[in-house]
Amino acid sequence: MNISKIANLKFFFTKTKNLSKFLGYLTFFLMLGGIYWGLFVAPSDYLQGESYRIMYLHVPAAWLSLQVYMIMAFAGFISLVWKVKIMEIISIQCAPIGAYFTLIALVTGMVWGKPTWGTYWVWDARLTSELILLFLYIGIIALYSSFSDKRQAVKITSLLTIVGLVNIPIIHFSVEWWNTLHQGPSVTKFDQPSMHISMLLPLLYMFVVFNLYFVAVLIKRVQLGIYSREKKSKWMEEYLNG
Amino acid sequence: MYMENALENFEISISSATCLKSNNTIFSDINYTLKSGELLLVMGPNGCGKTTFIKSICGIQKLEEGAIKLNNVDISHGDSQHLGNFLYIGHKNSLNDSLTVFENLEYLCALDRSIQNNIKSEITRNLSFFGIENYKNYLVSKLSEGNKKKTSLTRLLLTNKKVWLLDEPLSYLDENGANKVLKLLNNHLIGGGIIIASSHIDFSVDIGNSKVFYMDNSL
Amino acid sequence: MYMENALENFEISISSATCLKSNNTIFSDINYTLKSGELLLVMGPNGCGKTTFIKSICGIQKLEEGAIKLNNVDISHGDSQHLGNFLYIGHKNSLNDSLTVFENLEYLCALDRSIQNNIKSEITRNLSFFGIENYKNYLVSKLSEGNKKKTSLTRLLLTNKKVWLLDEPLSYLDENGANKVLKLLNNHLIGGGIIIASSHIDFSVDIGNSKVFYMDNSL
Amino acid sequence: MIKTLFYKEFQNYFRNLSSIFLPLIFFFLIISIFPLLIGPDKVLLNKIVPGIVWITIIFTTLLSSNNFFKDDYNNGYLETFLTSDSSVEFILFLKIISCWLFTCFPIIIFIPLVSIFFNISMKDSFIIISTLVIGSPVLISIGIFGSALTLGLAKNSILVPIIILPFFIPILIFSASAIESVSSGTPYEMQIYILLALLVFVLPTMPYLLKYTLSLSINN
Amino acid sequence: MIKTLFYKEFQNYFRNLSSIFLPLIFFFLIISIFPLLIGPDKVLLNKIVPGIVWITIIFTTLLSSNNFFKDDYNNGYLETFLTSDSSVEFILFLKIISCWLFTCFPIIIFIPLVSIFFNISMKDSFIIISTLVIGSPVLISIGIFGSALTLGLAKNSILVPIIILPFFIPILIFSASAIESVSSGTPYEMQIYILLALLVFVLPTMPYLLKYTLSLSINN
Ligand code: HEM
Ligand SMILES: Nc1ncnc2c1ncn2[C@@H]1O[C@H](COP(=O)(O)OP(=O)(O)OP(=O)(O)O)[C@@H](O)[C@H]1O
Ligand SMILES: Nc1ncnc2c1ncn2[C@@H]1O[C@H](COP(=O)(O)OP(=O)(O)OP(=O)(O)O)[C@@H](O)[C@H]1O
Ligand SMILES: [Mg+2]
Ligand SMILES: [Mg+2]
Repeated sequence: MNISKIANLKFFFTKTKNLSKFLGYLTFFLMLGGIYWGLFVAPSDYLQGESYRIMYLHVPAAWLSLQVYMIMAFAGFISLVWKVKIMEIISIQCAPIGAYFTLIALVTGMVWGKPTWGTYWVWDARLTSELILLFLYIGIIALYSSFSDKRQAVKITSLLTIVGLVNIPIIHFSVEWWNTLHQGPSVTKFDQPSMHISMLLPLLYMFVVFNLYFVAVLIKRVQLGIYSREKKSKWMEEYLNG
Repeated sequence: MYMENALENFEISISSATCLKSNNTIFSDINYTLKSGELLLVMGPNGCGKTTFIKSICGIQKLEEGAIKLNNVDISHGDSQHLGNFLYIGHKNSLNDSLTVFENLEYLCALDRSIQNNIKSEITRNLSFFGIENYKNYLVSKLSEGNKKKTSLTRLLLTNKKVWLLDEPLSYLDENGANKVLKLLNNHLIGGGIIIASSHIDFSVDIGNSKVFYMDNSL
Repeated sequence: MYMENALENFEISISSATCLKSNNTIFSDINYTLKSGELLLVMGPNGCGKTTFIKSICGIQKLEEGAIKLNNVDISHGDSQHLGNFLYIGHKNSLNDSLTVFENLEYLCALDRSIQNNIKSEITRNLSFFGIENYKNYLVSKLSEGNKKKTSLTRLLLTNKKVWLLDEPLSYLDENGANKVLKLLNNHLIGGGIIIASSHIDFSVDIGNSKVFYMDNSL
Repeated sequence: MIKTLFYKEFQNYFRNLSSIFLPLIFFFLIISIFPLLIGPDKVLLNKIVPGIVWITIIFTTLLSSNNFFKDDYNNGYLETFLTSDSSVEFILFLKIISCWLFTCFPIIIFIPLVSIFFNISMKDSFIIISTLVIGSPVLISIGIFGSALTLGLAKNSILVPIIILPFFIPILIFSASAIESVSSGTPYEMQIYILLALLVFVLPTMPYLLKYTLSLSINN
Repeated sequence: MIKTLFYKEFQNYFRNLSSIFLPLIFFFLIISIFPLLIGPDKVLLNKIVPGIVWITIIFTTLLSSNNFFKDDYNNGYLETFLTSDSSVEFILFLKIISCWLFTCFPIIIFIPLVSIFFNISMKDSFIIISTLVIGSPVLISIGIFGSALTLGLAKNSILVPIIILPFFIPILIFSASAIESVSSGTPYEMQIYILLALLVFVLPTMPYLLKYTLSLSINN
C-alpha cells in the first residue's frame, strides 16, 4: 500500500469538511446580492429593455460550462500521467456540475432568445455546439457509469475528456466562423463606454459568484466521491467512528 | 537490449510484486529469480491469481508495486524492446475464428520479430508436430477445442523468444498432445530458455530444472 | 413424457448415429444403450468428435442418420418435452459476462423446468459446494477461468434432470474441484441418473457403473 | 419462472438506469446534426422533420439489433436456451419487446418535445407518433431477425443493414403516406390499418421464425 | 513482416470480394429511403443531397467502427498484439486505413454517379467529394477510438455513437460550410485547410492514442 496516495484522499476528506459548508453559505448570500445588483441596480438596456438582465445568469453560466470542462480535462490529465488519486475523483465529479451549467446556459439562452430573436431556438453553430457540449458531458457521465470498476472508469473517461477538449475552441470561435444570430447587438454595446462599466461590473461579480458556487459544489461532490470509494477502508471507518 | 544468443547469463527476477484489481489485492510481495534453463510452475486453487501473475510478467497486467527485471533492467513499465523476449500463451488462443489455421499462425508470427526465416514453409513443416497438418486450411471456427489449443501452441515451435509464459498449456489437450508439450518445454530449457507456466497438474517431475510456486491467497 | 420419479426403467439408446459436418463424416454408426445409474465416458484424441457426439444427443447437433431413443421414443427430431430430461454443460459456460454469478445461475435455472422450489435460496446454499460463495455477487467477467467453470457446474446441484451431458467437466478445475465433480457424478448415478461425459482423463475408475467409449476417427 | 425471465431481459437494459436515456440522447444528437448539414433554413427543416425522426428510428433499430444474439451465441447460452424445456418462443418475444421498450419507446415519448422545437402542429405530431408506435416494433423484429440470420458469420457490420433495409420499405411507405395524408387533409385511416395489420401479423409469428433460424445457426 | 500484416488487415475485408460492394449498396439503400420519407419533391431533395451523403457516411462509420476491436479482445489477440515487439502503432494505423478503404472509399468514388441522379453540378459534386475524402478518415479514426474506449463494457450499441458524435460535429460544420460556400460562390479554401489540418493532426496521433487506450482496456 502506498501511504502517500491514501493519505492524499484522507487529507482532502478530513480537511475540507467545514470548508464546503462555509463556501455554501457564502455563495448563497453573494448570489442574493448579485441578483439584487443585476435586477435592480444595473441600468436597463436601451435596445432590449429589461429582458437583457438574464445575461447575468446566461453569460457566467456559459463561461463556466467551458471553464469546468477545461478543469475536468486538466484534472483527468494529471490523474492519468501522475496517478494522483484525488484528481481522478475531481475530474469525474466536475462532469455533472459542468453539465448543469451548460443546461443553465442553454435554458437562459433560449429564454433570452425569444424576446431578442423572436424564437427560442435557431440552429446556429454557437447554439448547436453548446448543445453538443451538453451531450459530451452526458456522454462522459454515461461512459463512467457503464463501468463497474470505477478506477478503470476514471482512466477511460479521462481519455475521452482530454480528447474532447477540441470542442472548446470550436464553441468559443463558432460565432466568428459561422456568422449567425448569436451575440448580436448586446455585445457591441460593451464597446460603448457609457453602458460599459455599470453593466460589466455586475456581470463580473456574478462570474465570481458562479465560480465560488462551482468550488463549493465540487468540494461536496468530491467528498462524497471519496466516501463511496473509501468507505470500506480502515481510515474512513476510524474517521467516521471516532 | 534484445538478447540474440547471449543466453548464458540470462535472468529474470521478480521482486516484491504486488497486484491490485478493483482495490482487491490479488497477490502481494512475490519474489522469485529464474535463470537460464529454469522452469517456474505456478500452482494453486482456482482464483488464486496464477493467470494474473503470469500476465503481469509480460506487462499485460500492470503491477501496483514491485519490479520485473530482465538482467537487472526493470521492464515493468513496458517498453516493447524488452517485450521481444517474451512469448505469452494464455487461456485464450489469440486465434481469429474467420481465418484458417495457417493464416492465423502466419499473422501471429508476423508480430514476432524473433522469427527471421521464411515463415510459410516453417509453419507447414511444424504443423505436423502436434498432428494438425490436415487442418492447415481449416477455418479456426471449425476446429475442436483441443485442436485450437494445439494450433496456438504451435507458436512455441516457431518462435525464438527466450522466455515462455504459458497459462495452463495442457488444458483440452489429449494425452499425446500433453506429452508433446512437455517435450517442448524440456527442449526449451535445455536450449537455455526460461519458462513460467501454470497448471493444475504437477508436471514438474517430468521437467529437468523446475521450481514449484504454490500460490494460495484466494478470496 | 416428463419422467417425474419413474427412474427405474429409464433408458437411453443411441442407434446407428451418424453425423456429418460440411460433408465430412464426424462419426458414423454409433450404437449404445445406457440404463439408469450408468455413465458413458467418451474418450479419444482431439478432434475425434466427442463434443459433436454429446451435442447430438440433446439435439443441438442434428444427426444425419440414426436415432436417439428415450425409453424407446425417438427424440432426435427435438421436441422440447423430451428435452426436459437433459442437462447439457459444454466447453462454453453459458454465462453472461455482464451479470453476476448469482444472476447467471438464477436465469439458467429459470430455463430449467425440473426445478420447482425456491431458486434463490437454493442457489445461495449450493454455491458453497464448490467454495465460490464469496463470488456470489461478482460479475462473471471478473472470475477466473476455473471459477467460471465451477459456476456453471453448480447447475448440477440445482437441477433435477435425469440425463447429464458433460463435455470435459474437469477442465480448468483445481484438484479439489475435480474431486467434487466426481462425487457429484457418483451421487447422480446412485440416484438413478444417466451421465454421458467426455474427458481426456480416464476417471471411470472412480465411478461406480461406467462404460468407456473410445472414439477414434479423427481426420 | 416467467417473472424471473421477464426480469432478466429487462435487467440487461436496466443495469444502468441511466442507459434508458441513451437512445434519447442519440436521437437529439442526430436531430441536431441535420441542421448543421442541411443549413438552418427553418422552412426546409420543418418539411423534413418527420423524415428525420423516422431515419433516427431506423438507425436506432439498426444499431440495437446489430449483433443482437452475438454474445449469447459466443458464450454458449444460446445452445442452452434453445434446447431448454421452457417456452423458447415466449422468451424470444420478451426479448423483442424489451429491446423495443428500451430503444425506440424512449424516443417516441419525447417526440412532442421535438415537435415544439420544430414548430410541428399537434395533429402532425400525433400521426408521427402513431405510425412510430405501430411501425417501430415491426422494424425491431425485422432487425433482430436479420441478426439471427447472420449469426454464424464473421463480423460484418454492414451486411445486416443491407439484408433488412428492404424489409423496412413497406413500413416506411405506409407511414410516410399516412403522415403526408394528414398534412394534406386526405384520409389516412387506411394506411394505419395496413400498418396495424403488419404489426399484428409480425409480432406473434416472429418468435417462431427466430427460434427456427437460431436453431439452424447453432447447428453448423 | 510488414507486408504480411498489411495483407492481413486487408484480407479481413477481402475474404469475400463481394463485400466491397456492401457499403455501396448500403449507401444506395439509404439514399433511396430519403425520397420515401421526405416525398419526391425535386427541389427539396436536391437541396439536402449533400446532407444525405454525409449522413450516410456518418452511419457507415458508426456501423463499421462499432465493436471494431471486440473480436480481437474476446479471443485474446489484443493481448498478444499489444505486448508484441512489432510496431503496434503502425499496425493500428493500417487498421484505420483499411477500415476506411473498405467502407468509406467505395461510397466516395460513386458520388459522381449520385450527382447525376440528383442533378448536382460538377463543382458542387467536386467539393462534396473533397470534403468527404478529407473528413471521412477522421470520422473513422474517431469511431475506432470510441470502440476502443468501450472495449471493456458489456454490449451497448448506443453508447459509442453518443460518445463519438460530438466529435464529428467540427468536421461536419467545416464540411457543410465549405459546401455551402461553393454553392453560394464565396471562398471555401479556409474550411478545406482546417479540415486538412484536422486530418494531418488526427491520423498520425490516433495510433498512439489507440495503443494507450487499448492497453488501459486490457489491463482491467
Ligand atoms: C440557447 C441559446 C444560447 C446558447 C446555447 C448560448 C451559448 C453561449 C455560450 C456557450 C457563451 C460563451 C461563449 C464563450 O465564452 O466563448 C455565450 C456567451 C454569450 N451569450 Fe449566449 N447563448 C444563447 C443565447 C443568447 C442570447 C439570446 C443572447 C442575447 C442576445 C446571448 C448573448 C450572449 C452574450 C452577450 C455572451 C457573452 C459574450 C462573450 O463571451 O463574448 N446568448 N452564449
Ligand atoms: N476486475 C477484477 N476485480 C476484482 N477481482 C478480480 C478482477 N479480475 C479478476 N479478479 C480476481 O482475481 C483472482 C485471480 O484471478 P486469476 O484469473 O489470476 O486466477 P487463476 O489463478 O488463474 O485461476 P484459475 O485456476 O481458475 O485460472 C480471482 O479471484 C478473480 O476473481
Ligand atoms: N463445420 C465443420 N465442418 C467440418 N468439420 C468440422 C466442422 N466443425 C467441426 N468439425 C470437425 O469435427 C471434428 C470433431 O470436433 P469435436 O469438437 O467434436 O471434437 P472433440 O472430440 O470434442 O475434440 P476436443 O477433444 O479437441 O474437444 C473436428 O475434427 C473438427 O475439425
Ligand atoms: Mg487462470
Ligand atoms: Mg470437445
